Amino acid sequence: MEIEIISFGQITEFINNQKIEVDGITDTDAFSKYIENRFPALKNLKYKLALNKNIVQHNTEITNQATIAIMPPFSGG
Amino acid sequence: MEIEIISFGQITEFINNQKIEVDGITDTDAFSKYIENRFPALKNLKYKLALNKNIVQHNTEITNQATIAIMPPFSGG
Amino acid sequence: MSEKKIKNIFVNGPIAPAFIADSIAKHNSKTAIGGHSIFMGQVRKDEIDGKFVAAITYTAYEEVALEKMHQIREEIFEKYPLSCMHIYHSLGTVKAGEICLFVFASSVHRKPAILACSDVVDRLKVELPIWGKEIFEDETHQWKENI
Amino acid sequence: MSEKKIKNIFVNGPIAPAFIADSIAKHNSKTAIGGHSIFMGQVRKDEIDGKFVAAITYTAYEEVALEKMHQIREEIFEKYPLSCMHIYHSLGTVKAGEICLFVFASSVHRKPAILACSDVVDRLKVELPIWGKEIFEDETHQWKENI
Repeated sequence: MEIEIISFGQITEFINNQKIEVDGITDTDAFSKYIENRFPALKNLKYKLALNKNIVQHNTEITNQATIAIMPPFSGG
Repeated sequence: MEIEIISFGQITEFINNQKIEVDGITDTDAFSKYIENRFPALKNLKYKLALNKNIVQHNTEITNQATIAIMPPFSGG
Repeated sequence: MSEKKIKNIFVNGPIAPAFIADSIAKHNSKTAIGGHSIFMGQVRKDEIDGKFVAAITYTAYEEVALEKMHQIREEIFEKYPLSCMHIYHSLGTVKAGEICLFVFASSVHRKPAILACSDVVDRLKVELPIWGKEIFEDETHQWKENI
Repeated sequence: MSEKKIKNIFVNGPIAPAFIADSIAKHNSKTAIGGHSIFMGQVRKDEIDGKFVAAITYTAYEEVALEKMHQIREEIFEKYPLSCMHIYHSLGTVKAGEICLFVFASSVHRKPAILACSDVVDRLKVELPIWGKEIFEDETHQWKENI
């Protein structure tokens, strides 16, 4: 399954935008585990995900060709 | 005793600025009675007085040459 | 209050948007400020008994109003940690759609500025001896009342 | 939501006082409005570990931010009787002392405008995917955090 990952804010400093080919990641909880494992610096951040431009509020199914944004705490205003 | 009367807002429409020569008006309560008697239209208005540029909060002594402002409800802003 | 400097708040006629812009621009050098709160009162073209308000003419007991405003200012500065606060009120004629009141409070974080601005507007409407005479399109008038 | 028109809120660089003045002046014809409430965020020259913030560079997940802002807007209009509301947020670099956020709410009477403006500011800080990178005078940086 192909997932496009995009990052924002300070997360851009250690995760580049990229496409990954993975198997067995079927929901956003599984994605979080995967990405925290690959980028341990994420564990110290209260990041949020957006799946196909919807901010993820609770565990959500991921389908092929999904775009997942990894977003650090917001600091606009 | 001489008192200078100045009026504001809608009160200017029936009380002109004027100096009056009166006896026996020694405090602002007495002045209110006097002026309401002379200008009964005042009785329908929640007016306030200012004695020598101080807004009158409670009955206050009036001395000779006082300036008393008669002010209808404020409507600034 | 040993040393008190009474600021003038009155401007003749409406408060121009360009005046407000200048006032904002002047804060550019005050780099400790993080938040500005502005309130502006605008004259409404209210319909009363089939007639429309064309303008409001403001008069004030100026010295008393400025003294009172000074006192409110001091109380507001004691209550909130403000960087600065500016207040302007029109005298004379302000047409419907024009600005008659401009309150501008600034602080390091946003909350004090917002609360102070709102507080000042509430207080000045009630406490300052200012009167608005609503002039209708047919040149009759009625005296405004703050509810 | 059958018909929704997503408004853009983003402007490149700082929000100029003249832009704010234009925005105010445009309300001159909206003669039902009695009160305008404005909030402006200004970049602070904060001192952090002996270094001063020279500017903040803002980035956003633009589409998601605009969609979310649209939703907040609709909720605010349901909650308060507003005449209109305008929101602008900077992207890119805004120097210390410059304006990065401009929220402008108007209503017939003053309270709804004041409450809506304050509400929107609170919400957009928490809910919009926007990030501020504080650039120090020596060109190092740290990522801003809304507390």
